[in-house]
Amino acid sequence: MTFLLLLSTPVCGALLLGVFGARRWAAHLNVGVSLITFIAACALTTQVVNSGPLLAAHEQFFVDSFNVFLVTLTAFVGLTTSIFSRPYMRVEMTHGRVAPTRLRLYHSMYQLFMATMLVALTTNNMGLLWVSMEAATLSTVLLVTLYRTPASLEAGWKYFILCGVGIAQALFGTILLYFAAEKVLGAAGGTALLWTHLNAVKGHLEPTVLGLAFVFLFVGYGTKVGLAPLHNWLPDAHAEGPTPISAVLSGLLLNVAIYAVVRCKVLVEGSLHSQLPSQILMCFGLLSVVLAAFLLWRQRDIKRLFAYSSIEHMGIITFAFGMGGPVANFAALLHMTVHSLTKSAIFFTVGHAAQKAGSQLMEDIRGLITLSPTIGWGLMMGSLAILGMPPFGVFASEFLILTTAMREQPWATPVLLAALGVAFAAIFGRVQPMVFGETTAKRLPHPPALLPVFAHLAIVLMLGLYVPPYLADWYRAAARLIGGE
Amino acid sequence: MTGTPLDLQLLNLCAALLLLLSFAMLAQRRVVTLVSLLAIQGVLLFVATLLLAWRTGERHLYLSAALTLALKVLLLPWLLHRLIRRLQVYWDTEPLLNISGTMLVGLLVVIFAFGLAQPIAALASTATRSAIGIAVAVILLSFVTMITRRKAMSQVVGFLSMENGLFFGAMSATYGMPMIVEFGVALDVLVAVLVLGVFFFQIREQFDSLDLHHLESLKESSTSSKTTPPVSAQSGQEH
Amino acid sequence: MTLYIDSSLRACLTLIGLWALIGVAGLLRPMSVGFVGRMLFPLGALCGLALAVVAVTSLGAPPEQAVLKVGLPDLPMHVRRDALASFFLLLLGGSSAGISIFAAGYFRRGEGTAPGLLCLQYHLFLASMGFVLLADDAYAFMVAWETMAVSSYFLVTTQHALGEIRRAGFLYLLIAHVGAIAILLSFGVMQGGSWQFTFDAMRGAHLTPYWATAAFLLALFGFGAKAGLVPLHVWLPEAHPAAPSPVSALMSGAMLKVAVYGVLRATFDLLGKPEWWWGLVLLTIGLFSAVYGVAFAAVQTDMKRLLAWSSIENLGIIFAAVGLGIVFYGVGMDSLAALALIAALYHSLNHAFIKSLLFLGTGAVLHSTGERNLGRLGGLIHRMPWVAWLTLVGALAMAGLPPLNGFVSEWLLLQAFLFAHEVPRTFVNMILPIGAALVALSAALAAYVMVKFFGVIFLGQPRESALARARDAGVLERIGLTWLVLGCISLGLLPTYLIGALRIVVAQFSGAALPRTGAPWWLLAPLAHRQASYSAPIFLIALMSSVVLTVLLVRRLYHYRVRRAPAWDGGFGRLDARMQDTAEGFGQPIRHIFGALFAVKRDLPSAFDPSPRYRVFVSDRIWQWLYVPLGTLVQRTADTLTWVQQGRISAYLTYSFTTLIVLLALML
Amino acid sequence: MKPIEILTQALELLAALAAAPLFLGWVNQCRAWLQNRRAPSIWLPYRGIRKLFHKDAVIAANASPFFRLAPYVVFGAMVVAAGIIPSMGTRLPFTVAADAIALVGLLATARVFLSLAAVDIGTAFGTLGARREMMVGFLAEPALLMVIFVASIISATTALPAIAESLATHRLGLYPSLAFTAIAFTLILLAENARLPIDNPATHLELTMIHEAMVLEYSARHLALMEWAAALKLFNYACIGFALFLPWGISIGTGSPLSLLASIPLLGAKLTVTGAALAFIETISAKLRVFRAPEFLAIAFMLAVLGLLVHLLLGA
Repeated sequence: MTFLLLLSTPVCGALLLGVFGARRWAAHLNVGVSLITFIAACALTTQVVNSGPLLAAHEQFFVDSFNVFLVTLTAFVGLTTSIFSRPYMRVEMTHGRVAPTRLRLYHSMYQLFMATMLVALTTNNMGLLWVSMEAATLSTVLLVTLYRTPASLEAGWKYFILCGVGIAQALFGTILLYFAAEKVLGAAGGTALLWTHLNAVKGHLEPTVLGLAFVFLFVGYGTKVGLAPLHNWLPDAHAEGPTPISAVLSGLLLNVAIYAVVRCKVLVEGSLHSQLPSQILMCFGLLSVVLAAFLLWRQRDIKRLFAYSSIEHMGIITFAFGMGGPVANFAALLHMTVHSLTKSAIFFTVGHAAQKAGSQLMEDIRGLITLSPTIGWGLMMGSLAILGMPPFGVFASEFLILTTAMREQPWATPVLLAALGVAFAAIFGRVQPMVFGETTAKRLPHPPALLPVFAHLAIVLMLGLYVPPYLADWYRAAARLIGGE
Repeated sequence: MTGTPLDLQLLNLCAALLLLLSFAMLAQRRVVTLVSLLAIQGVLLFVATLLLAWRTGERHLYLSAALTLALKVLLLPWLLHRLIRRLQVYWDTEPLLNISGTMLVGLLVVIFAFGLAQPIAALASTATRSAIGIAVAVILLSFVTMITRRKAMSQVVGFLSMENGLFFGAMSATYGMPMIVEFGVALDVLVAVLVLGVFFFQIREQFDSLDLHHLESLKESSTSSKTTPPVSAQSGQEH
Repeated sequence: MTLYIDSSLRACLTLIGLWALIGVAGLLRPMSVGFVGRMLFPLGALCGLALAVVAVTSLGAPPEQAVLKVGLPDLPMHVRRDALASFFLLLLGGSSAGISIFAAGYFRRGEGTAPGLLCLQYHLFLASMGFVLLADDAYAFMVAWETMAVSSYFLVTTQHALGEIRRAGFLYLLIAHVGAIAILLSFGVMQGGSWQFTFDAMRGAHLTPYWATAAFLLALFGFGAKAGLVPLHVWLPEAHPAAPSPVSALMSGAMLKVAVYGVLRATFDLLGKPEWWWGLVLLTIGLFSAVYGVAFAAVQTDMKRLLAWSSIENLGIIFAAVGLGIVFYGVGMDSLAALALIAALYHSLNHAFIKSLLFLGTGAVLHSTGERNLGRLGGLIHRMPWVAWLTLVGALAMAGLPPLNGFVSEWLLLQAFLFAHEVPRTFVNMILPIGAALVALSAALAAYVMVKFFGVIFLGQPRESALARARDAGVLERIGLTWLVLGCISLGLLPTYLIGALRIVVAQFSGAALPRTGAPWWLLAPLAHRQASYSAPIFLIALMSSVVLTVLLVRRLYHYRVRRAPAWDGGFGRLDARMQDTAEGFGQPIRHIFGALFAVKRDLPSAFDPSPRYRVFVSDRIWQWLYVPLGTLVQRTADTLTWVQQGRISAYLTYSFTTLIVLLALML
Repeated sequence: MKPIEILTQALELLAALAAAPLFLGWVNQCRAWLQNRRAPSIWLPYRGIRKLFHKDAVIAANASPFFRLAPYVVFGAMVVAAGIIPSMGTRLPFTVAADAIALVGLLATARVFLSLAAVDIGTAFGTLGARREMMVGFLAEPALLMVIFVASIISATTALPAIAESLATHRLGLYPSLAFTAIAFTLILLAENARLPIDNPATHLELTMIHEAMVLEYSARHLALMEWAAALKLFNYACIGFALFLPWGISIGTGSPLSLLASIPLLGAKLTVTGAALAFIETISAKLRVFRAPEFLAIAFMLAVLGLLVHLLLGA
């Protein structure tokens, strides 16, 4: 029952906001809906934790230990982003950058996006997974082009075409998967596309077909993850869209895409009995880390800077999943959580900072600490966290990944060391003058709602120092699931 | 081809025509004819699905044939034609690669696609297993069309022909996907076209032309911008 | 009544926790200097003192271990207090006690960040340093290590309004972070496939020589970056002057020693049997850093930068001593290895007290005159007698003059070098004695630097009229300075007690024992079969008695009349402050002799210049040779790679198309 | 603490105090003869010191208390140094407390206090002299240490009396390592005591003088103490040379008190010969430019290192 509540709330939220989106209290409604979704997610989690994996709607939806923590994470970040977007969008309206009517589109698309995320996470049917990813792309395209500026149009167009083409490849991959599954599971009853069944028989599936299927699926969902050669849409989409959307894109969409890639990897690795999928993941992960680290060096727009940092972290996560093994998978899952929390917190502070300075160029943002200490310290702590400074959780996962890499793939560690060093120099070199130094800008009329920022950073700090036991069991169960017995 | 039953011959004919059509789209420069080619592709797809439904007696194939007819033959081409008339975009400028160049690339792509589909076809139990190669070829050809086109409209047509290729692939490999997925995919394609329509109006309004070279401002300027991170100056002291 | 806490480890943990608590308490009333200055910092000093006492009492005690509830799920944080950790806790507690008392009187409103925030960062810095010493698994070590780096970064950038302070802070954190990653990787290697990151597992894991060397070199890179060994030293002369004086005292005194602790823990404890040639690498780097550091110290014109460079010299000597210890340990000469390691530890403790004293002295000068440039100071001994005479003790100790503590560790090291020719490796036994000469050279140069430092600041005539208004340091500051001076003097006069304790420390962590000689408490004679001995108390008594005797005899036999008159002006009348030697002048011989080391740019006025000004810029060659090319390399790769993101959608589509085709081809 | 030891220690201290100005006078006399001018009387330094002690001390207006303390510390240091060096007997109780390295440290203390006092007044000459003194100091110290190293490696100890004893009881023979080190030591002696090649003791030419520049501001009893300390330093250096390179004649630990008495005339003879040699070296060498001093001392250092290598290779 909670499962139905979880999926239906955002959908009817989207409908409701489609009608009343322009009202003054629409933002409160948005927060309310996200709150209900979050509560439903928590209830679902406790249910799954107590009574094990749950199959619903005659096996079309399947919630196990792997995707249940992602569901809670998605719901939580959705809630905090909606809290952040309330003051942010009001200031955007006062600045005249977005008309009230567009707010209706914004709110409804936001909730629709949340719905597609939750469906993608919980669905058991690979076809349905594809449909929800496509729907997510469509909803975010409208959100990215909210401001109707030439740049946002261009970003939207590129985002749509690149992801559209990518997703199309994923569809063909799903078809091949269906084709291979049908031979083993038989065409009757439509169980050929259900992940649980596929997982059960993955040993007997035809290796060559699954290999090709994996390539199409990897290129498809890899584009959504933003891995190196397929990443071009990500910086534009993040920089041009409104900041809550960049936070949600970075925090949630990338996680779900990686989730999809890992689901496929589990199937293919079972049948292929070769290390090829892991090696592909590792190479693309490493390529993304290196490319993003060097591209960080040349940035002038703050949101593009953090977009590239997202590509870098997604590269690290893919590399970790590629390495496989219980420790690496555990570290990758932990990294996904702390990355989405930290990156969304950073985008919240960046949003306010950009609003205050009136531009997203880093030269114009100066002396945030003197202007408003909460934003200044939020940005400083956030960037230190994302750069992997220890007290924060990002360091914990990077610690495990780097030490595992040192033993498993020693050739990769000098590359990682250099990339992390260059990324640190680039990001911190830019953030420091923004936070410190004198400023001439005036104070912000509306007090920034920075509760979400410090909530996220507190959780990341807690994860860095003490991972609660039940969360640890979650990760371990999920890591076993991915890594295979 | 002799000895195989009539409907199979027709199916293979449809597949061959589909391949020819995507080649034609690759070389076509007039946007209007491009859309009409897309419509013909829709018709061929409808005929092939109908034939297959008739041959295998699968009920949901009739449903998907009807869906293809409604969507890909009637609604989308009409919508695109209306958009072309409203936005007066009739000609596509010289593509990146001249026509003969694109044809050569297309040929290579087709050969690669057939080589790729060989192992799959060998395993397929469906009658139309040889058509899988053609489906892959159509997908990759439409991919190339999207790369070489400079007009937003022709890129959309390339995208839609890729969808057609996918449908044909699904149909020939596994007699179509389960119904719930078919509906989802069809819904997505419809919404995609609506969104693209909205896009065209906005791009037209901003750039008063649908040419894609306007959409190239967002890039990394490799000119040395002054805000390199402050790892600089030396620790000399001035007295 | 000795308050015997059941386990000294729990006592240390509570004290470190108390430090963190005091830091957080600073946030309660961040803007009030009274509350922070009068209440929290003295409390911090008390904690430091208590930590020193607990450390001293627990030096001999067997190691204790504990597991904290915090940390990763399958790797909770382990802590362990053994003799080595106790010694460095003693160092940290002792020096931080004096520094915190000084800081209590030092911080005033209106300078950079709010006092409350400063208190938080300061005490977090202390707590993280303490925790690094206690950490017993890779994760706890790394968390404490980088919290130390981050909190000290914020302390360095208190006055972040100034551009070069921000730059110094950035460079500092960048090198610290890269160093930390290197240490992380060396831990990754040390765990030897056992997937256990606790130090016990690492002690058990036996690595192949190849992996052991990789781990050692990575650890050396990481800890060398934090200790400021030469190729990685560029951040030190930038960061220390930028920080407020108590912080630079703490950084120079304690933080650099934590890096020494790291190297000792890694080579002797975790890697078990170090190879002998590792010591050679460490020795060469150490000696080169020593000479390089002191040569640059001699040409500096900013007093805090001068002290920062001299820290590089002293760390170079400490690492040379550790290197010598490893060489002896590698070839099996255990008692000599113990002697060299005792010299290294002794010098760390000395340097902690001396350098903190000097930095606090400059802090007092900076606060009363507002001047950091040596060219605008002078004659302060008349206005600030307390600070002057206390800093004089520090300067003499840094110059390594006999009765004080600087000389003792130098004496021990030279004794160890004396046997270097018995190392059974052909060329090495020839070269090692030359190392002794380099140590002597850097000690002598340190004397040169200290004469320049003390002479230009406190002696001579005041070079600026404003110096007349300089006031002496406050009471709290004087207490801090006197505590450190007492430390220097007692370390100088009573070395035998500490060396007895160090014997246990070295024996425990490296297994090399220095045999006990039956020398009385006042005589330092570490090597039984040698007649080399040195007794500071008798030495001081002899010197004092001869001086007093001369004074009495002269007063008795002749007279004690004295008359004041203007100084001899060479006959041409006008004698003003500008005629005495400037800081650059004092460094001129060094610039001349060590010309090859410096990149000197002179700014000579032309003949017709109405206001001729002679300016000389001495900069670090290593910055041009290593860091600038590195920066441009990254710049150029970034430029080439930006071509990837060129904006045209067809290009992006081609990327995904080619990836698809390549992967498919791969799969066939 | 046997009476013989106390006797030796007291005797050496008094001999050093008394003989130092005499030795200086003797060197000046030899120099005068070699430059065929009428030699000043050999007791001139004594008369100078006594005269200065009677004068009123004139101190600069801005001199700090450090300025008045320095002469006593420098003189005290030289006296203590005399106590460490075995000029006549090796049974010196005080040497247990300080070995050769402590002696080098003591000389460094004297040098640092002298330089600081010079900087204190803040005149151009004082700081110039201090800077040059410290330069010569930091170049000479490693070479001096190397010399002591060679000696202590040969005799396996760093306590000076023990070194003297072991070298004295060595089989007679040619020791190339000791020869090289002896030459190195003479060069260091010349540099440290401001003798001619590095600094002309007799000159008052501001731009060339090193030692004289530092004591320019001193007068009366302070100047007397400084002069006496300089003489003592020269005497101590000479005695170090005898202990390391001409140890024969110093009464060894096993010797009877008679041998102590016998060693006094021997010391006198050695001093006269060295004084003449010193005067001879000074007359034949011209003053080097200040920045030639590093090469001069680098040669000394090379010779000491050569001595060490030769000892390690040949074992002699």
